[in-house]
Amino acid sequence: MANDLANTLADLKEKEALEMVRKRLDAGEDPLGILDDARRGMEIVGKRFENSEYFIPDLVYSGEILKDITEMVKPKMTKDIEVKRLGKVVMGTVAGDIHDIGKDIVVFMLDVNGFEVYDLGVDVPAQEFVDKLRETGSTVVGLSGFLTLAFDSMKTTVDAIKAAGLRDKVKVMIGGGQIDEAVQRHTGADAYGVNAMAGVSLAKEWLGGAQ
Amino acid sequence: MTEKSPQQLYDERLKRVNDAIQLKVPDRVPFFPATHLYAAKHVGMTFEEAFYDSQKWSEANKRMILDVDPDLFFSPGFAVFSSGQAFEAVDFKQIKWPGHGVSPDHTHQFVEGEYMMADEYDALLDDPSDYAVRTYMPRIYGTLQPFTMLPPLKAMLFGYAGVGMTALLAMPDIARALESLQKAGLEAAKWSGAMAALDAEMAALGYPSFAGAAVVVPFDLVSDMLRGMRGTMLDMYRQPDKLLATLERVLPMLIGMAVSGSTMSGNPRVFIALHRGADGFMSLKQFETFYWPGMKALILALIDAGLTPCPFFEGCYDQRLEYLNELPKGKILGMFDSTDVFRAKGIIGDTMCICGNMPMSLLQTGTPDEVKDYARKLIDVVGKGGGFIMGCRGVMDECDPKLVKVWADFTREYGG
Amino acid sequence: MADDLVTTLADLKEKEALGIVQKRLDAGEDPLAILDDARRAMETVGKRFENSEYFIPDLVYSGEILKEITDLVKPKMTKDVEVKRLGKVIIGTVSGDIHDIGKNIVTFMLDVNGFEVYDLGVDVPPQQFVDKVKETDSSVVGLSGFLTLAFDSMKETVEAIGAAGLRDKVKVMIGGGQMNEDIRKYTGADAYGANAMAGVSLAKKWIGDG
Amino acid sequence: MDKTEEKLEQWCSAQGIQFKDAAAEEAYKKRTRRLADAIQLKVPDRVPIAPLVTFFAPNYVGLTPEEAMYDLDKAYAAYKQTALDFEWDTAFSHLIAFPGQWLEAFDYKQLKWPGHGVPSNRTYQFIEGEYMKADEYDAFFADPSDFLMRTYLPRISGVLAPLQMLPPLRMVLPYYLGLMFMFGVAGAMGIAGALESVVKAIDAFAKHSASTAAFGQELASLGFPAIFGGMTQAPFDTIGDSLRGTQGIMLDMYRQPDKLQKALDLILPDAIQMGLISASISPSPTVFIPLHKGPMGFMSLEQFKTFYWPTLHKLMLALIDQGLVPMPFIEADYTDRLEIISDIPKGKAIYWFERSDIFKAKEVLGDRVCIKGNVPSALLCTGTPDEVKAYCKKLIDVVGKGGGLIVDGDIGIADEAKPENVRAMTDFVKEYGVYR
Repeated sequence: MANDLANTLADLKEKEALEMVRKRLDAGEDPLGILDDARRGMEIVGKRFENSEYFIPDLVYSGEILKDITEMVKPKMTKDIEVKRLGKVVMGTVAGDIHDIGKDIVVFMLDVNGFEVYDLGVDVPAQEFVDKLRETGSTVVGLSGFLTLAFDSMKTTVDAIKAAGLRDKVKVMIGGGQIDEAVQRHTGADAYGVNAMAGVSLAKEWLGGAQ
Repeated sequence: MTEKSPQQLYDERLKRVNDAIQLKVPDRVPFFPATHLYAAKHVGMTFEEAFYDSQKWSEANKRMILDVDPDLFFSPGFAVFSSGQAFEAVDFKQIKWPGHGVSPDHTHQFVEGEYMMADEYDALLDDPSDYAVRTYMPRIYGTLQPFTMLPPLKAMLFGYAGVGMTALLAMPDIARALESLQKAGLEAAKWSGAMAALDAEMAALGYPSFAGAAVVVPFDLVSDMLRGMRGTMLDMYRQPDKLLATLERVLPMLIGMAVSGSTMSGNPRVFIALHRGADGFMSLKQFETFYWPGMKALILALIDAGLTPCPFFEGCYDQRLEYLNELPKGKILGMFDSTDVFRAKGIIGDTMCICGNMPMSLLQTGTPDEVKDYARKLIDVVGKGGGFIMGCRGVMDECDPKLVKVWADFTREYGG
Repeated sequence: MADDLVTTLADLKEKEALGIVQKRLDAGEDPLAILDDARRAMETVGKRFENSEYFIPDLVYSGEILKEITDLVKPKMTKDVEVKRLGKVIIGTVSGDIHDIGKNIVTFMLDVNGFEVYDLGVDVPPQQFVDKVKETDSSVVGLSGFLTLAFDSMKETVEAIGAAGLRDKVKVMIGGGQMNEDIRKYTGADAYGANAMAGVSLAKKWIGDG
Repeated sequence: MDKTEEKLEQWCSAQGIQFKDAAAEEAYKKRTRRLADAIQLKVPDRVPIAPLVTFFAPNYVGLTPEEAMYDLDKAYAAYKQTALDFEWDTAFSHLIAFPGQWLEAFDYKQLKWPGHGVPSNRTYQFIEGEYMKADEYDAFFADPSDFLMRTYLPRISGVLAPLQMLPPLRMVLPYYLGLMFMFGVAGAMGIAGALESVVKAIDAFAKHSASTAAFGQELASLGFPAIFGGMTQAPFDTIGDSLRGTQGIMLDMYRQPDKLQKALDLILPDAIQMGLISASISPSPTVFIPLHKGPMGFMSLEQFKTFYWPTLHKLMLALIDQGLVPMPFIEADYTDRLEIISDIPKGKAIYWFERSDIFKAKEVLGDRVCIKGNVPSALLCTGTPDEVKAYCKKLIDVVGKGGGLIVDGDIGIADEAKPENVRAMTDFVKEYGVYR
């Protein structure tokens, strides 16, 4: 039964998955157990994405199903779910750029891989990254950008982190659109990732959790 | 040696491009930089000025084109498709433009959104224009919000009762909305006129313009303009039939739009920006079901109409190149972003002319040698036997003028 | 074969009827014979209308088919077809009224019943009726009207015919919309017809063949 | 209480009306109650008389239809005087006297009106035409509103001819170029000066609407409710009148019945919405539905059952569903199709008969719907007061038996009706129509 939900969700069978959740809730099962299964389902989704069995639409769809499940389960919950996290990552699309597709995928993949992700959204000023790093004590920051204007915004952001005296405590990764090694050099970031999985690997490498 | 006339130069450049498109070996590798807003940077004006001052924007482009000396130039009216004044007049919500939502020095950006809701397919399919006027336009133009109060446009058929509809048009809100539309129309007409004049001036100076019309493939229309990326992706699972019916319905609209645009401009090249069909954006099976059929049908229809489709393959198409071989040979100018063009040459090199793929990172942050090295490799590998046009991966908004010059000069010299 | 066309047209089988006509023309048949069959078919249509088997849409449709047949046949004709007519009737919708549906039906029915019909159209001034009576020497006039304003227009038309000294030479019938016996009295017409068949009966009675 | 009852009670409660005095309020409430009772097949205090008035009112006060269409204030006064003189159970406004300035500004092609094709002392008339050609169904289906905007409007209005130059409105959907295209043409439209005429037309219509709305308010304050609320049409008439024309739609029943059927189904939701929208801005819950092309003679019973009735039936049921009272004006003769149209919920509609056998109608559907009608125009225009009274007596005796009758002329009060006949009809109904 428990396995069922994880697999059904991972197979993106929306109706069946919701039906299972409904039944288990009706049977008085612990909501946390259900959410845990759902989380495992999402991990499978992430794996399949890594293996190029799944693509962005599958991530989006699984996210929608998860949302539906959470909405069903929430009213029955007495306490918040606590998941042990591998570490904290701050993510955002840099100033001037409002594209969020790539950033959202990295957030998704970091999340299902066990990281605590602080998503600052799009068009994020350099100072906001700095503030969030201070506030959360995160040691990894991911800068996303789709347009070529992001090259300079990323550089500005890295400079701001440096000016705040955080540069040696924080690893910076960049990615998206036209980002490549040349841009990495230009911005002064520590690494660039060609895709979401690369971002996850970098985070694991820097925060531990790498196999 | 006598100087060539502008007409001779024009013909020469066009022949160079056409030879490449027809997969022949041109006299040298044609050069098509997707300059977009680069002219502003080239002459030192803001992007905001480019959106608000047609004269300055035209002059900047003229100077930039004469300096860069391309075989095809990217029309300034293509980059700035209408003026900030026009957008402001209707409070256009779908883009943020320089000085209006984004910095005066940053390019305009599309505001991703669900402009059509999941349960609105039937309304769109049953009466597209009514849907456009009463539902869609009020969402994308702030000033047209009052249109939501209009009765169905079909009401005009209901004799005495339908006639009453005209009274609604007199409501101050509706009247103001119509006024804003008219004002935007006048502004847009002014802008288009100025841009067309620049294109004509450049033609007289010997420079052919890249494309005469722009269009999108059916899936991108729905994904970009209507349902949003997220919405469309969910629709592929939850209501694939309605999505497919809509894709089918919009295809003739898109064909008509491209054909009439080309007829008006007299330029056969049709720009098709491909957005949501790249590797990663959907599975191959989804590509085959939802994306490719409409894309292929559109391209074939344009070729049938005697036009030259110029798809820009945004992102990476490494996994989908084989599909492109279903298209007729020597009729298409394919512009590539991060697709491995060196590999692509071996797969689709006999089908379509490849244009690309100088990295923007190099033109913006690289060294002259890096730029030359990459350009050399492109010419050597992809340019082998013709069928290649030197271009870049995206638009050149932030490129370094010095590096652009290196790139242009090198292409002319080495590509001979 | 000949019967075929009559039946097919009368049954409103458009495609079949046109097919038959084409075949007969291809076979070199006399166009006049074809038109004669078509005319007989239209008579059947008229009969069916009289018997309430057919309704206005059927008349309209048969008229359309006949038009198509005529178009097919005409180029092959060397002389005009001449049909013996029972007599002449002038028809029109009276001044101020532009409704033509009722008038067209009466015209149709008079025509298929063998009358020579002069259709003056709609919104016809009294003088035009008078002029046409003089010109054609018709002895029957049909005044059609749908709106209540037609009551007065009909009255004026009958008076104009009287003033022209023709009142004793022509019979006037009225019909359409709100017309009834009261209105006939009011207008001074000779008779009122409740429907197109009544109009035909009146014409036959007055002109003969009744 | 069902929805219809609720709406009628709301109407009877006269909420929001500022009455001139207590007597006016009492009169108003009596009148609405009388009408509501008749609609619900209860026995009212007396038979209501609630006629529609077209150009009888101007004629009655010595105004030509042309003057009524061009001078709002005079028209207002004429209809008001008529309402006050006859004191019917409703007051009908100058709504139906379309503003001539509006028609002129639009260069409107579907009507001839006084001074424009018909004499100044005559009513306007609809010009039959094929405003949509037989082979244009597919274009209509593909994008109905686009077809109407760019093909239909230019045909019915000279001023709107430049709409032909517009790109399809749906073209705003595809990407930036659609937008550019729109913008450019919107600009061109303005330059063409069409907009100026349109503004003029809209202004004329808005003034007219404001004037008729004020009329409704004033007459209500004086104790006269409006029985005419919303308005819509049977889908077959919409397609037949506005688009295909009588001849065209008749041929379609044979040549392309499927397309005709599809068009009828397509337009049905709009017909419903038109009824709902127009009723929502009127205090009266009735929805007037003038029926044109469905009577005996115009089509066979079979054709009526196939093409005309199904969508009309659905339309009326949808309106009833919202508590509204459909009031079809059943033009010409429906005597052989009374059984078919009797399929309607009890006490929720008004059937206004013109030339059907109204006495037989009472037999066939008198226990289901309220019947309105039908003093013959011929009598009103050319008869004597005694003849009129005799007809009204029979009407009240037979059709009014047990309630469920509202007296009106067969087509409303005929434009050319003699005032003394209208007076006789009015007085007689008020006196003889009292239920004892």
